Amino acid sequence: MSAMLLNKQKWTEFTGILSGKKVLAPVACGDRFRYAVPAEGKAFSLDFDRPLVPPKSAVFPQTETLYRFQLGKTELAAPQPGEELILLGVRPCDARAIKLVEKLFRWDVDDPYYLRRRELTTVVGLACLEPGLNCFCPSLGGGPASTEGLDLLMVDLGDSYYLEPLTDKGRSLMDLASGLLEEAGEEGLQKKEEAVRRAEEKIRRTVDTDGVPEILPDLWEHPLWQKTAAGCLGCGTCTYLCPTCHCFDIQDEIEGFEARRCRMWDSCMFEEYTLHTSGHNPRPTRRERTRNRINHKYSYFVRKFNVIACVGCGRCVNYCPVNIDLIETLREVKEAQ
Amino acid sequence: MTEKPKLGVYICHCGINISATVDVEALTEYALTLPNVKVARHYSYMCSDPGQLLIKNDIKAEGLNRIVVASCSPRMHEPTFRKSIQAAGLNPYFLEMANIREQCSWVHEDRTEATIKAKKLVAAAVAKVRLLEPLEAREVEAERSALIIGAGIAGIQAALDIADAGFKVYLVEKSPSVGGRMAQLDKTFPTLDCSACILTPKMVDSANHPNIELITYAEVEEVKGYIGNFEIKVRKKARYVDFDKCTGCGDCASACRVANRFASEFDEGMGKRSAVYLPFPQAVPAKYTIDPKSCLYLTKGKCGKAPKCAEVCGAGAINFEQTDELVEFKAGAIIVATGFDVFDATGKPEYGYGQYPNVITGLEMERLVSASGPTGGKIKVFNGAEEIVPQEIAFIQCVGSRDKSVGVEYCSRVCCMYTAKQAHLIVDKLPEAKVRVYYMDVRAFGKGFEEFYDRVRREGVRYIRGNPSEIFKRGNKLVIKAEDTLTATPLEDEVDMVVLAVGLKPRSDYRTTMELLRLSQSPDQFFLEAHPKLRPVDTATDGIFLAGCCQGPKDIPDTVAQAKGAASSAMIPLAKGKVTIGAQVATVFEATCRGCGFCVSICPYSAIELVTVNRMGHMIEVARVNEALCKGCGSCSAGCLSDSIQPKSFRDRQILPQIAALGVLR
Amino acid sequence: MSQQFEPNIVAFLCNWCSYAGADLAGTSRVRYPANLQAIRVMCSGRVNPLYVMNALQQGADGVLISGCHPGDCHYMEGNFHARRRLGMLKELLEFVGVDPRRFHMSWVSASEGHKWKEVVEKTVEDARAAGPFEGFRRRRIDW
Amino acid sequence: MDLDKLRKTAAEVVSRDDVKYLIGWRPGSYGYRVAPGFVEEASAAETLIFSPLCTINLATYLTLTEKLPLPRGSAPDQRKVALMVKGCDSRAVLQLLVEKGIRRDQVLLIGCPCPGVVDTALLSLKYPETESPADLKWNGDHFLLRQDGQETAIPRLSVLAEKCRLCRYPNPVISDITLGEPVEAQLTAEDSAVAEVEAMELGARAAYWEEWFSRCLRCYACRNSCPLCYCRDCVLDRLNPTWVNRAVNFSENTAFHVARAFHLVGRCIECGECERVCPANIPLGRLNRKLAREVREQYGHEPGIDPDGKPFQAGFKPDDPEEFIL
Repeated sequence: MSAMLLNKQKWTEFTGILSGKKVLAPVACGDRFRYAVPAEGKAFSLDFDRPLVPPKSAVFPQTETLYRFQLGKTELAAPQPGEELILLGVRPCDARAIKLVEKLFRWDVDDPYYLRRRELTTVVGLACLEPGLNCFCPSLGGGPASTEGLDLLMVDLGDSYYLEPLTDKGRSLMDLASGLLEEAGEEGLQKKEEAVRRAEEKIRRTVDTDGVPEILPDLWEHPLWQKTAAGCLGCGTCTYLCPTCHCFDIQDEIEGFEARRCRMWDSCMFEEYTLHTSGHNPRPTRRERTRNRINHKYSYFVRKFNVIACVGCGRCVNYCPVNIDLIETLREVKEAQ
Repeated sequence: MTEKPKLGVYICHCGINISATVDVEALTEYALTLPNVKVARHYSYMCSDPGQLLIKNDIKAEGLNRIVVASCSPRMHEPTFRKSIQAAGLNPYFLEMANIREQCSWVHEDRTEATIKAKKLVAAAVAKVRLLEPLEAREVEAERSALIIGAGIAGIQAALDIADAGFKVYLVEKSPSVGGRMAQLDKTFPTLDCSACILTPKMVDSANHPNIELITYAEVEEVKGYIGNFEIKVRKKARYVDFDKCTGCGDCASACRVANRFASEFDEGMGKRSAVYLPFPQAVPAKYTIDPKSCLYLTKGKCGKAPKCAEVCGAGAINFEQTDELVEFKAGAIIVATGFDVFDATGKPEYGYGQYPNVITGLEMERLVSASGPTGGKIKVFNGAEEIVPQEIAFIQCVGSRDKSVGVEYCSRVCCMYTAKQAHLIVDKLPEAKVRVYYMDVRAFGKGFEEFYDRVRREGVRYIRGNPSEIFKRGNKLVIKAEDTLTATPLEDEVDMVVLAVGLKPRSDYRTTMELLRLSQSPDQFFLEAHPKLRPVDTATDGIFLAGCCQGPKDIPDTVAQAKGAASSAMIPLAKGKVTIGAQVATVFEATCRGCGFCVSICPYSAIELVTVNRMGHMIEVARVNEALCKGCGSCSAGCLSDSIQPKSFRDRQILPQIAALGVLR
Repeated sequence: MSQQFEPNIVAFLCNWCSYAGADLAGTSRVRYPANLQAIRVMCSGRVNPLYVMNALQQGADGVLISGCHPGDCHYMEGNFHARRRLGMLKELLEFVGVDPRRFHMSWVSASEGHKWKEVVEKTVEDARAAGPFEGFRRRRIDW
Repeated sequence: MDLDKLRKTAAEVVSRDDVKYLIGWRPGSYGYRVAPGFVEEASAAETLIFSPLCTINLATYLTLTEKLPLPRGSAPDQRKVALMVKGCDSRAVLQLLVEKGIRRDQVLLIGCPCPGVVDTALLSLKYPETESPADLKWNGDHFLLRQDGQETAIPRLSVLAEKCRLCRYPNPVISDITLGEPVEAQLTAEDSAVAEVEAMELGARAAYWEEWFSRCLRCYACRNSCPLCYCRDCVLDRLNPTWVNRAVNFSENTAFHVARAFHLVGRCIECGECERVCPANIPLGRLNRKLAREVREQYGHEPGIDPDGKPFQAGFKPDDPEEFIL
């Protein structure tokens, strides 16, 4: 199937086709949006601002039970595989991030939890026609309508959505709705490209990543880390909101005589992230932690997977309570060369 | 410590006390499903010898290392089972009891409900016992000496008792002489024996006793440590008179350039003394002291050409170069006998004290009637500028007692009787005088008190029930405005002298003592005893005891009785030479302690202090527990924001699983 | 017949007064509901207010803390500390929407076996009226 | 405030031998952001500002600095940290002193009387941010916004931070150097936000907080930004015992927030940082202000005011309220 158009008047019908499936879509939550199952009777809407928490949480939940057990016993019970899931309204940057993170979960061993969820999930993207103040995805090889990691891309053309299938999962979803769609044709394609081009022009902030992975190891003891870290509160905002951050911790939780082992997001900005049982901490201060965050994204990940683990979504810049600005830091890295 | 827990759960039938209501068999089966439970048994009387043997045998045969006994209250048999598991080689603190009798079978009827509850209680005990730690009670050596603060009758008596028992006593007195308030009194009620006559021999004994080191004109400056091991610093103030050289002849006092110019403290300001003085003729030690606040040489740096006292002193004892001296010693116990002050009658301005010289306090009256007093025992007062022998005399009781308007709610216990005594003495000395007593209630509760009160009334002293509202001057008479509440008659009574029966108050410097020893106060501001009924001489801090009026108003016999009680309590650690330190005490995890000192403020026993430690080159403060002082209440722990201080056996990590075990069975 | 909801109540009793009072209730064969299980602590001052939150999280429908009457504390001041801490906790829990009937505090002396019975009855009755605690109970959430 | 004077003072202060560095505010990288400025040299004092955008409570940084092991024989740097403080910030410092979190000789305080800062989120909602740093000034009952060469007068109350509407201590309660003139404390408005929650039915209140706490990410920004959450090892991070599971869900999140709020009882100085930094916009200020109000009204205690006061949680009064006791 080629690119199609969905008239916005048929949106309700389109969402009706999805009923019966588990769909996560952006839901307003105060003045923030988050991915959630819309409340009973509420329609899905694609009229939203960039959600606070990236949709990586759908495939890599913040807390995930690995198995359960009884104290004093040895039997384990692992949870059943989850259900099929449609992720609606995913920004291209976040979709790229899911694809990037997958590299980690496919590395040395295949992670059954992540990959199973990934397999069950259809990612429907929506091109980002109103980029935010701190968006810089083009600097990282993405763009307002980047398709990497998406099964289906949607572009808002005003009175209709442009639907571009990218994978079999995407195509089968479009097949379900084929009765509602019409060929996009050349005109549709042009309108789409025009919209995307306008969006690209709106992006203000840029990062020059050229050579950064190579420079970083040489800046190991550079004062810029101390300077960046001085104001850092050591909270997990930047990492928890980052679509590519994927560090996790595994903990046992006990209630009464029952327990579960679970995996939960961790953050390299926390002191106990690398705290050893002995009390020794190889990253004892915020300087080392701040340095790690940048290095992991812009150096270690590159060495291992040949791609920068940052998609330029701008969340860390938007939400840092003390204005630690990744873009500034990268500029300083370049300048320090 | 790292040994994996192996639990035994022992369920008692208590005859049928438990088994009639709780299904002990089902309970036993349930216990076996709980984590780490290796053995679970039920038996008719777990506390019996065969019952205990059952446990002991299992510990040996099955290698059990934690025991749960589900039976009666731990308040009943915890010591029993601790002993028995200890006999089997286990640490006695590896025991937890589930109270399925007092708090289960005896209070519930429904067998199903009671069994469910018993299961929860056993589950909670299992949850906790798995995480208990081995503990040990310790003994430390005790210093065989006592410190007594205050050498009034209470301090002297306690010192003599302890010294007679063969222990060293440090008796520290703030003023230049021992004797305290009792030395100021004339006669004592109700027997009328002379206060000085019965006191002075004891004063002399306290100075001469080989086991007593009397330190007068000195103040305790620092007390550290705990029962058995108090470390004490005392500041001996400079007397400017060489203690060893002074013969007590008194030449200096007569020669003093400002002789008899200063109000005598001993005579309540009614008599005068010199700058160099002996507080009173019978003072012990009979050594003169120069008051640095009144001495010309010490205040102005100059006294004529040369100080006269030094010139006349044949012994050459005057030494203006003398300085304060610090004495340090250790003591195993401390008795606080700091006494009292009397109520400041200017606090009741309506009575005109301080305004009219013929309105005086009861304590001033003592000095007035005393043969050794400023008037040689003659009762005379100034009425304006004129000295008179009063003929119309009124006493007003409860001045600064039982009076919320001045913040004193308590009864001072001695004023009724000292008023009766003083009334008697006046009648005795001035047979023509007319004496009346304004009172609220007369409290004559002690041995011989009521009889004495009766005698005084028969001697013609008139008791008028009514609280005077005002005293003012009319002509050369004082007028008391009052109402006789028995006849509901308002009256204006013209008199020559008024004696205010002032009540007893905590000493004005009580706060210093309180902070020094971290004592507590009762609402009346006197020092608080550990228990009002059963530990009336103890304080919250082990090894510190109270005697006399510092704990609350009392008369001489009560003071002496309490002093003797305090002495015998203080002698327990002294006689044993050892003190036992409880095992279930708080302990600090210094790595997480932030040194805020919340626990230090919270601890009622001053068992916690902040110490500076070197943490990788940084000097930081952390809390440290003195295990000898800690009672294991755990209040510190609940107030610690970083959970760094924890009472052993009641740690958060031991209690939280208990909560969880009770919750999951909902 | 509808089954009556039986609340699960966790109580923290000080060793010297309230636990002894509860023992006395037993010795006096006083009858009271079986919904409440006591955890013995040395002093009500030992009760970390967060125990209350933890108990609610772990399946309690109600929590009771009982200590000596003011002025009677075996450790002199522990109950005063407990009173201040738990008074503030009560404000906090109520503000976040926990039914105030789920949390009680009492003074029960070693001689008040009958008062103990009344306290238990009141606590159970209140928790029953408040119903099963779901709120932030752990098991309500995927656990 | 006179910025020249501020910068001159700052330059003098950092030039002192007994001062390690100064922490003040500097313009952020874009829009309405302001960042903490760490000034070690007099020349860098030029970057400092004080404006209605200076919301950050810098007192937090006093306890944030890690104490690394020192080489044997070397002494720790005993020089002072100079800190710029608004009224609320100074209360945090005072409370830290009362709790021995810091020592008086470790800090040099530059007091900045504060007519109230803005709610940056509200401001950017009403007047969108741009990528260039904006300038905001106090001007009577208005704020003057200068952004990309344009000047806008914004009615003060429309963007004033909630905590500032309720501020009772706009002037530093403790400082070594005070800049500018004292600000008059306004008549305290009723805390309508707290009252709104109080007025809810119990069930609605539970639902209200469930809605909010469910969104919590447990990023710990609230805790870390709080000047009075400075335990070396927070109990809520600890595993033995586990007070709060690390799992992120409504139950654990509630436990976390209840515990956090409780630990601040009688300690919170109402600077509002927890609420400001929360990426999920959870109204944590309401929680803290409610408790602060109860402590004030029921117990007559206000933290961060009395340098000789006893910490609220470390004491009691025999006549503390006890109406709630059966």
